[in-house]
Order: sequence, then C-alpha cells, then structure tokens
Amino acid sequence: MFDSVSLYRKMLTCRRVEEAIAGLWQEGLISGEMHLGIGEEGINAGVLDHLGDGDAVALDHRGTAGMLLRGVEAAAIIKECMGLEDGLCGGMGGHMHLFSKDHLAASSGIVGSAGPTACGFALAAQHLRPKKVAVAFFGEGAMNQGMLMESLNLAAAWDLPVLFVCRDNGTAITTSSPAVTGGSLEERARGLGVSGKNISGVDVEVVWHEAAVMLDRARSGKGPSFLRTTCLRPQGHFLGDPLIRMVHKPVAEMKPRTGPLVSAAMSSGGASIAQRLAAITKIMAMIGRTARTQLGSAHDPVLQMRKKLKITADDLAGLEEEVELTVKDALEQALQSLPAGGEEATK
Amino acid sequence: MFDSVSLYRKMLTCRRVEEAIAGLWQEGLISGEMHLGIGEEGINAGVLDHLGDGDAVALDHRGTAGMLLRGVEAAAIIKECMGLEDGLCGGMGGHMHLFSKDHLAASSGIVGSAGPTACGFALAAQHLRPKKVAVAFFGEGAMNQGMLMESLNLAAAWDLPVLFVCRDNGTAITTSSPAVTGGSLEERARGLGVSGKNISGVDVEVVWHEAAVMLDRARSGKGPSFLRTTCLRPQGHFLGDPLIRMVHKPVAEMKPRTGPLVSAAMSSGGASIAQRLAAITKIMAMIGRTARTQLGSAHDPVLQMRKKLKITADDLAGLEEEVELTVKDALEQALQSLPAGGEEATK
Amino acid sequence: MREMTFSQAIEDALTQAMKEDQRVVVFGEDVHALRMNLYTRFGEKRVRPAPISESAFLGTAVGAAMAGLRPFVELILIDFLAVAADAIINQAAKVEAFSGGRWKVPMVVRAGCGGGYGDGGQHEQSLWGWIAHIPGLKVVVPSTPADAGGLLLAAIADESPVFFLEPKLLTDDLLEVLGSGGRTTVTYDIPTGGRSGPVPERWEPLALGRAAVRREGTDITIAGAGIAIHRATEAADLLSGEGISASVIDLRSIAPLDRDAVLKDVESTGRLLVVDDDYRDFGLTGELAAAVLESGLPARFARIAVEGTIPFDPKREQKVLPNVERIYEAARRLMER
Amino acid sequence: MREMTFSQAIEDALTQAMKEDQRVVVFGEDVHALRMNLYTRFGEKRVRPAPISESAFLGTAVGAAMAGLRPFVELILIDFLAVAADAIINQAAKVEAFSGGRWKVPMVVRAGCGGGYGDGGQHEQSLWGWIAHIPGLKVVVPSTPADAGGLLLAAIADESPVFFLEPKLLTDDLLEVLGSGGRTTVTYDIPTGGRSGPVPERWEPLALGRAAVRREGTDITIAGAGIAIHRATEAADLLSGEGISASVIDLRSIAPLDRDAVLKDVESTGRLLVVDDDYRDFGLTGELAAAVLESGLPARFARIAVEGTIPFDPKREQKVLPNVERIYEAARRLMER
Ligand SMILES: Cc1ncc(C[n+]2csc(CCOP(=O)(O)OP(=O)(O)O)c2C)c(N)n1
Ligand SMILES: Cc1ncc(C[n+]2csc(CCOP(=O)(O)OP(=O)(O)O)c2C)c(N)n1
Ligand SMILES: [Mg+2]
Ligand SMILES: [Mg+2]
Repeated sequence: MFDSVSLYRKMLTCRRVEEAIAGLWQEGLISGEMHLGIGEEGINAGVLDHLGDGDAVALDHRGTAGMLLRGVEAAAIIKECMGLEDGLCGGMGGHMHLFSKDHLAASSGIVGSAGPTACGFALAAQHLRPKKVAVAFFGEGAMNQGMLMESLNLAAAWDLPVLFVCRDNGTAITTSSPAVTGGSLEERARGLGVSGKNISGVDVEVVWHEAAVMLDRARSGKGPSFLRTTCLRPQGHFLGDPLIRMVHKPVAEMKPRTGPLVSAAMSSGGASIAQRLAAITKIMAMIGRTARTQLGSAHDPVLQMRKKLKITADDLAGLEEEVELTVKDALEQALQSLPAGGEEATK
Repeated sequence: MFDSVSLYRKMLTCRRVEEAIAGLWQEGLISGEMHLGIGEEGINAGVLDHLGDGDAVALDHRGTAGMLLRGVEAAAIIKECMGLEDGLCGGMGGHMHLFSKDHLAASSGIVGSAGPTACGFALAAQHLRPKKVAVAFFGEGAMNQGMLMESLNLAAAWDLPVLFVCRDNGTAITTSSPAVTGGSLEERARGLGVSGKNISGVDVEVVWHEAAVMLDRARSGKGPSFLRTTCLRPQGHFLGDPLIRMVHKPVAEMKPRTGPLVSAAMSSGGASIAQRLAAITKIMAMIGRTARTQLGSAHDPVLQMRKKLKITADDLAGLEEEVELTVKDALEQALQSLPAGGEEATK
Repeated sequence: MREMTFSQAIEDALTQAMKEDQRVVVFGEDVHALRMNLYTRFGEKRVRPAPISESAFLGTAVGAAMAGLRPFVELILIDFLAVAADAIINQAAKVEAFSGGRWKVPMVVRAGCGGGYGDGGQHEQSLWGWIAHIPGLKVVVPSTPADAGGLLLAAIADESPVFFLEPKLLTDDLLEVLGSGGRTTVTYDIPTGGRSGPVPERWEPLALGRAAVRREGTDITIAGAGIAIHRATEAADLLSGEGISASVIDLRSIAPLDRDAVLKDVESTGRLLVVDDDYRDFGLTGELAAAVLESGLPARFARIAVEGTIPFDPKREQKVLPNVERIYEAARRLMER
Repeated sequence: MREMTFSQAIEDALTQAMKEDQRVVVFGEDVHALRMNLYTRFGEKRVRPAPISESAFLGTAVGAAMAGLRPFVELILIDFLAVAADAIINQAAKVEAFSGGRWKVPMVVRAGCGGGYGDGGQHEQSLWGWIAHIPGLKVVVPSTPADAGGLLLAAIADESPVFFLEPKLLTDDLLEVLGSGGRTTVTYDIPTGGRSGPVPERWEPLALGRAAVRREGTDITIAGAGIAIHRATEAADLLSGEGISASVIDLRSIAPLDRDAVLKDVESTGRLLVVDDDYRDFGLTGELAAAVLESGLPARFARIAVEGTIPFDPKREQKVLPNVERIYEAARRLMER
C-alpha cells in the first residue's frame, strides 16, 4: 500500500542528508568528488520502498540515498563520506564505494557495473532466498556500457529476479546522452529480452506503483524488468560541477576560459569557420542546458509529494522537524567523530 | 550488377580452398584449432562482392573466406594456416589472425572484436577515404558480447559507414544461441540505433542485393546497417568438433563418455531425478541438433547457385576445372614451401 | 591412492565440492558440454550455460559470491579475461578493502592457460603476473593431478577471489578439443609428469601460498609453476649428468607467493633461475628478483620467460616458450657466473 | 622559453600535433568540454565526444590507427582501462606481431593516473606495470610540463600503441574538477616541481625510453616516475642534510624501460631504491630488481610502492602512497645495510 506520509519522510530525509553532505564537502571536510542524488528522490524512494530483508541492491556512483533508503544509519554514511574510521566502511570506501553486507547493498564507481552485480545478487536469491529480488540503479549514460547491456541479456536468459532502474537525467557528466545514444532505451532493453517502461520520476507515486508491478513479477519467478525514469539534477554531475559554476558565477568562472576559447576560435590552422561556429554553438547549448536545469517546484519530487500530502499543517511541521533533527543528530555524531585536528585532514 | 557466374566462382573457390585447408589440418600439417566457413559462402561472397580498394573488413575467428574474397592469394592464406615463414603474416598469426594491410582486412580470435575494429576502419574512411566503407563479420553468439553492442551504438552515434553482418547458425560452439539470447537480434540492433534485416544466407543473390542497399546507404553518409543472415555449418564449430565426432562415430566417440555420464546420472548426491533427466534431455538435444545439421543441397549456397547458373554444361565444367586447378596450385605452392622435415613440425 | 588424469582430478574434486556444498554453482560458456557429467548430476540450475558475455557473468559471480554463493566460473581461456577485466580488478579485488574488511568475495575463476599446441598469441597467454599485480586477488597454477584437485578445493573454500589456471598441455580435455580435435596426426610436447598421476582417495584442500620442493639440489634453484616445473625437472636431469645439482621449486600459487621457500633454497644454492610461461617484463621473474634483493642474499640470477607475442608457427612457438633446452642452457651459464 | 602548467603543456603540444597532422583525431567521453579549445578550433569531426563505451571507442582507435589515422583517445582515468582491456591487450598490442610486422597501430591513450586527492581505490590507480606487462605496448609518465609536451609528441609520432599517463596531482585541469571542484577549503599535497615550468617555444618529440637524471648523487640511486620523482627529490634534499647524497632518476617511460640509465647510476652508488605509485607486486619495482640482478652488479635494494587497494580516507591514503617520509626512511635504512 502506498503510504504517502512515509514516502515523503523518506524522500525528505534523503534530501536533507545529501544537503548536509554537500555542506561538509563545501567546508572541505570531504575530499575528492561528490555525486549526490538531489532531484531523483522520487525514483530512489519509490523503488526501494518495496525492498525488505534479503532483497539486494546494486548502486552506482550516486549511492548515498540508496543506502539510506535501505536502512543504513545516516551517521554511518556521512562518516564514510568523510573517511572516518567508524564510517560505514571504516573510511576505506568513500561515497562511491558504500557497502552494507547486512542490507545486501553495494556500490561501485565504475559506470555500468551495477548491472552484473545485481544479476549476481539475483542469482544468489534464486538459490538461497526464494522470492527475494535485486535492484540495479544506473544512469542513462550507463546504458551504453557493454557490461550493463550484457547483464540485461543474462538476466533475461537466466530469468533472474532483477529490476533494472535507469535514472535518466539526459546527461552523462557534460555529454548530452541522446547525442551519443542510438535507438531508444526501452527498445534496447526489449531487444535484450527485458521488457520495460518509461515514466517520469517526479511523481513518487507513479514510480512506486510501477516498481510494485515489476518487483512482483520478479518475485514470482517471471524474470527481470526495465524501468526508465526521468529526472532533473540541479547540482549538475557532481558538487562543484564546472558547468554549474560557469552558469552561476559567469564572471569568475567563465572569464579564465574565454581567452583560450576565443583564441582557439580565431587562430589560423584548424577547421573551417562553419565547423568552429558549430562547435561553439554546441558548447553554448551545453551551458544553456545546465542553466535550464533548475529543479523548481514542478520537477522537485519532494515538493510535489509534499503538496499532495493529506495531513494537517501541524503534523507536517512535526514530521519535518523530526527529519531535521534526525539529520542534525547524524551530522553532529559525524563531527564529533572527527579526530582532533581532523578538520585539517584534507587541507 | 549481380553476376551469377562470378559469384559462383568465388563461392566455389572458398569452398575448395577451405576443403584443402581441412585436408591439411587432418594430415596434421596445421596445428591447433581450425574454424572454417563452409556453408556460409553465400553470405561472405554476397557481401564482399561489393567491396573495392579502400574498403575495409573486420573478420572473426572464421576469416579464411573473407580474406580470399578480398583478393588475398589462396597460397598465402594456406601457408599462414601452416605457420610458414612466407605465409600471409609470416606464420605469426595463423588462421585466427589473418591480416592484410593492402586490403584493409583484419581478423581476431576474440569474439565480438570485429565490431569496434570495423568502426575504426569506418572512422578512418570518414576522414581519409570518402565513400569507402567497412564491414564487420561475426556470429550470432557474438551479439551477446558487450563490445559488439557498444560498437553498434557508436556507429549509429557517429554515423559511421559500417555494415554489421551477423552470420547466424544458431549455435555458439555447443550452445544453442536462442537459449541464452533475449529479445531478437534485429530489435536489439534497432535499440542501438542501427536498423537491419533478417534474411537467409543460402541464396547469395538475396544477400547480394540486400548488402548492396545497405552499403550504398553507408557510402552516401547515411550510417550503419545490420544484416542478419542465417546459415548451416555442417562441420560444427571447428574441425574435429567433438559433437560432430559423436554423431558420426558414435561407438568410438560416445563410448568413453557414456560411462561417466551414466554414473553422473545415477550416483547419489546431486539434483532430483527430474532435473537430471532434464539435463540429459538437453544434452541429447544438443547432439541431435548437430546430427541434423547436414548441409544437403537445399541449404548449400554453392549448390543452390550452381543450379541457377545460366551457362552451358561445358562452360560450367570449364569454370569448375579452373577453380580446382587454382586451388591445387595454391596447395602445391604451400606444400613446396614446407621446410625440409616440415611435416614433422607439429608432430 | 587412485590414479587420475589432470582433468579427471579437477572434475572429481569439483564434484566433491558440489556434493558437499550446495552453494557451489558452476557457470560459463558451454558448461553443459564441458562439464557434461556435472551438468547431468547436478542439473542446469547448478551448472548453467552462459551467453558469450564474460563481463556480465564474471560480474554476476562477484554479486553472487557477495550474497552467499560460491561461484565457480569457467572462463575457458585466461586470454578472455581481457574482455571482462573490470569485474575482477575493479570489483572482485576491491570489495573486501572498500567495505573495510566487512564483505568478501569467495569466487573461483577457472581458465586454461599457456601454449604449446599452436593456437596463436591470443589464445595461449598465461597472464598470471597480470592478475597477481592487483591486490586482492589470488592465483594458483597446479602442475600435477594431486595438486590440481587439492588447490581446487582450497580455491573454492577461500574467502577471496581465486584464479585457478590450468596449463592446457596438462589438461587432456581442453587439449583434446583445442589441440588434436580427434586427430592422430599431431602430437604435442606434453610433459609426462603432470598429465596423470596418483591422487588421494578423498580430496583435502591444499594450503594456498605454499610452494613444493620437487627436487632438492645444491648448486642452483629453479623456480616456476605449471608446465615450467616439468620442463625444469627434465632440464635438472640433464644437468645432473654434468654434475650440476638443481633444485626445482614448484610455486603452485603465484599470489600469495611463497617467497620464503624460494629464498630458503637460494640460501643454500646461491643461484636462482626463474622459469615463467607468462610474459617476462613486470611479472613473476621480476617479483622473485625483488624478493632476493630485498632479502639481501647474495645470489646469481637469470630468468627465462615469454618475451613477445607468442608466434603461431609451432616451431617458433616452441622456441619462445620456456623449454628444456633453454632452461638447461641458462642454468649452465648461471653456473659459470 | 615559455612557462606553462602541466595541462597547458599537454594541450599546447596536442594543438601543435593536430595543426601539423590532419590524421590526429581526438575522441573520448566529454572531450567537447575537456578539450573545449581544441573542439572549438578543430571542430567536432576531429574532437569527437563518445558514449560511455570504452570497449567500442578504444577498439575503434585500433581500427582507425590501422587504417591511417593517428587516434588520440581520452580515457580520462586509467582505472577505466579495465572495462576495455581487450582492445588494448588482445588487439592493439598484437596486430604488429600477428601481421608479421606488416601492420602497425599508431595510437595514443591518454589517461590520468594516481591518487593523493581522496577519490578512492577505483579512481586512483596507476596501473603502468599492468600495461607494461603485455608485449607490444608502450607507456610514458611525464613529471614536468616540458616532458609532458615532448613525450606527448613522441607518443603521437610513434608507430606503436602508447599510453600517456598523467599524474593527476600535476594536472591542474583534472585535479580542479576531481579534487577541489572550485573549493578553496581543500588543499592537496601537490609537488611544486611539476605543476608548472619552462617549456620550449616549439615542441619537439622526446625520445621514448630515455630516463633523465634529475639529480646526481653518489650514495644511493632513487628511481621512479611521475609524482614519485618530486617526492624523491624532496627526500633527497632532506637526505643531503644528513650527508647522504642521492641520485634521482626519472624513468619517464615505463615501457620501453631505460634499464641502462638506472644500472649506470647504481654502478656508482651501489644502492637502488625504487619508488612506485603503482602496486608493488609484479610491477616496476620487481622489473628493476631483475635488471640489477641480471646485470650482476652488487647492489642493495629496497622498494616503496602501493601495497593494497588505496584507502579513501585521505589520511590513510597519504600513508600508502609513496611519500617523502617513506622515501627518506627507506633510503636511510638502505644506507645502513
Ligand atoms: C567505465 C567508466 N567510464 C567512465 C566513468 C566516468 N564517469 C563517472 S560518472 C559518468 C557519467 C555517468 O552518466 P549516467 O550513467 O547518466 O549517470 P549520472 O551521473 O547522470 O547519474 C562517467 C562518464 C566511469 N566512472 N566509469
Ligand atoms: C571473448 C571470447 N569469449 C569466448 C571465446 C571462445 N569462442 C570462440 S568462437 C565462440 C563461439 C562464437 O559463436 P558465434 O559468434 O555464433 O560464431 P560461430 O563460431 O558460430 O561462427 C566462442 C565462445 C572467444 N574466442 N572470445
Ligand atoms: Mg545521466
Ligand atoms: Mg554461431
């Protein structure tokens, strides 16, 4: 049964935890890259709401929310992102390599590898945990990676209980995915023996119902399905995405790049003027696409769900405060766990 | 223009050269594995008849006929199969690694790699040889290999002038391909952005016309196509295929295997009787499939073309004698090239 | 003691493992034919034919191992690892480290390795040094039927990803298909020592990472694995005819590597000759050289390994693979230094 | 002499190569952004963004090189080679040998390598020993802007497949994106020596396989490549404060490997310390050990390399990567032996 309040709480928790992580990253308490799932809460929560003990999930580089939704403590995740010894993985993995054996939840920073891993989880379920399933999460860019395509076919051939969830934001880092992707993703999946659907990921209820059907199929031995869900990701590919920076701080971020770009456009030796113009136009389109990717209320799965909630303003405020408190608490735990002088770790 | 006599000559030459190679292999003058293309002459000749200077071809483990049809000397190929210093590749490659730079023709023993290689040939054509094309040959089993699927998509995304030719004999070594392949191959190709057709490879004329259209598309910048062609391969996967041996010499070849098999079926510990029976049934089906794969006249592209030739019996006899002589000559050259004591090479 | 061929030992040990542990599942291309007996006995669910999708099924093995199975993957030839290396080096090898030691990947990849039967440079590689370079992976290479069965059980029981590499010249079933194909007109230089031999009544796992001294000598230590052991033993026979006494150390496991066993022997001989069917550079020969230098032992050193892509021509192939003559010559030269 | 950063040198040399030779084409993921200037100047046909299909586009590079282009592939990070290893080890590396020397594969794969900025063990590998194990491949690792440009031109001009590996800590553009992301709140331990420096007015190819002596010493030879050179130089400064005189040899190319340069120096110092950002076992450190032993030079030897999966936690990461302190300590210990 779809429980809108519970779903809203889950999505909001993901949002707040990821915001907290973004803050820590901005402060320099997390080193390296940081890929978050802000904007795709409807997909993550709508699918993972159906999972229980013994079910498994394979995540990609954007796995924070998935881990949370499977029940991993927020503090353990935050600490892991900070590389602390008492983080989820003892600080060895970091945000791209979150693992929880108890939850049968794994991640990987190699694009496409969630597919084979989920097949493995599903194979183990076939043998050891009848009616249990595995879910793979990945982006639309990953659909061009051979191992993922192979895994769709393998799941079909072996009737594995896998749900393949493609989070389609139309972009892989800076590349417009339609520009480098032939055919359609549903047709591709079907050509690999896995039938699927294409839905918007903004409305968690739609995702929830579709995932319910597909996971039921898997649980009853009817094999894999493919769910393509669309979403917007306002933060760009990762925190500090240069494209986002160019859009939001054009003077500071664009200026140093403009000189070389203009000289590249003008200098002798190279393509024809027409080809150079075409190239510049595409660069501008790429930046423009980024600029237009504002979550806004209409594309924000959390706000959309909030609007539809059938609870009193008081209850809502209570729920939201609870979430804030939980996240604040997790954050504090993480900060307390910092070794003395730990703030300097990455400085 | 479709020239049936010329096509027949080409196909017959392939057949005779491969038979000669089979003879040498049987004699022990060729070591290791040997994959031939007997039964698929209609596909190879029908497609490659359209290629000229500057066109390129990427072959798989079954590349002998492809090399011949691109114009490589039969003697050079035979010598290469024998590992002789004056073979096509100086004896370094062997039958799975035939290369002719002049013909832009390459092969590889790794299943699926013809796809990316052909894309590379096609990319070079786009830059250096306008209107030239590249052809990739591979089996239906290869369609489950990630790199091949990736290459279909890449060809679509980059509009590369490639023709992907899938020779579908329904089997990959001993595995029934439909049993491990989801969806349909044409749908799969389409889902990767490459539209295609499914035709029988027995009638070279059909192959020829279909390939003409697809190659024209490629030459005129309209991108890649996918041609699935069916065929039968009476020799099994490779020379000395154990399945073929079991079928043709059941007593000698089956007997040593039967003991262990019966004891496996009967011994305690293992699957249920039903599951064991299912397994045995599948093994029998596999052997049965092999037994039924007789070329016969109806499935033999060479005989089919021969029947339809509109030339006099005399001319036909003349042509056939010519082919025999050419092949005999190539064989003799190869044998003469054997170093003294060379017959002992692999003994 | 029973007597078995190398292939029989492997299948027998695998049968025992499958009987004793329901979690052991076998998959890979053509396993219904390659493992016809197991397929019949355990059914398709436990012996499952796969599409030609090495990345998918090796990656599946990783997930399956993490979720409680003990996958035994038939990769057929180690050369094919290249199409699926990510599943091994970026996933299988790293899960234990990434998870802070909390999650392990107990899987086995079995593959034929090595040449000597004229199959060309894309089908005859050994690549154990390539695998062992990556932390988190184990690699064993048996040279006798008894070791094959024992190491196989140990590989299945191990909590890490283990490669079980079978020198094809020793493996009658693979060699029959890839080399002779039912012909009596070809013969290959098959070492008699490893093709068949005594095996225990019941298989017990052999500890991984323990070398075996196959022959004790006083003048020179010859170390290697797989086929090289048989070639070295033959060469040692020849050398003893000239009054040179050679030890032969069968590493059996490339990773973990029993450096101590080698060093102990070199301590008394003062000379080390490493024989390797894998590529020479950045491989096993260098790793043992480093072990010697790090130990501070004074030792003369030489190595014989594969120095380029293996030629198809069987005559040249014989020359580039470590053979008895090369070992013998190198050992003699080393004695003179 | 001009002054450039490491990244500028690379882009500048690449621009020169593309201007002078129409056959040079660039492709890979996100190249329109990564190489925005080249994309603008040369247009999409010569700088082409690719799908996330490394197997396809590396394999495409092989075919394109065979058919007359000079592909320059941006793999971004060397870790991703694992998903496409076949294109390199079974195809690119073998075409020349298989064709009897008749056909070559002149292609370059550029990729960032190494860690030190907290990206975890799947994105910070160096893997040059893994690549160099396979005959037919070349690998260069520059440590200064001048070398970066010169080696890049040489790589493009070479007839073999060459890997051009860029230590990410030196590469301002990659590090800016992967490490800081526009933040001023993080800093990484970036060696000052390599990040920017003088470069020639016009790029000339630097011969592949020639090491450079960065510092001459008499007591101990420290050899390595990339970041390790800068760490070693710093350590050598410290050592000289204690009266220990260390040479620093920048290999620049892992394959071909300039064994002679190392041996020549070891001949006078009698001590070799190899510093390697790649994994320790079956890698560069062992290969140089073998070279020493084969040469018969008496030498004390030690090595510092990465011994396991690189931890994410930046503090532990610093410890497992070869750092100044480890080099300094190892050199001192070696002096005592
Ligand atoms: C095999 C591989 N190639 C390239 C990368 C670098 N990379 C990391 S994320 C990413 C884009 C992925 O796009 P998509 O699958 O659409 O996921 P999204 O980030 O949009 O959620 C790329 C190319 C990688 N990690 N692995
Ligand atoms: C990557 C890889 N996996 C496995 C093999 C072993 N192998 C060689 S041929 C073959 C079957 C190929 O089947 P298909 O593509 O249908 O071609 P066919 O032999 O039927 O012409 C296999 C599995 C290989 N050479 N390369
Ligand atoms: Mg995306
Ligand atoms: Mg087939």
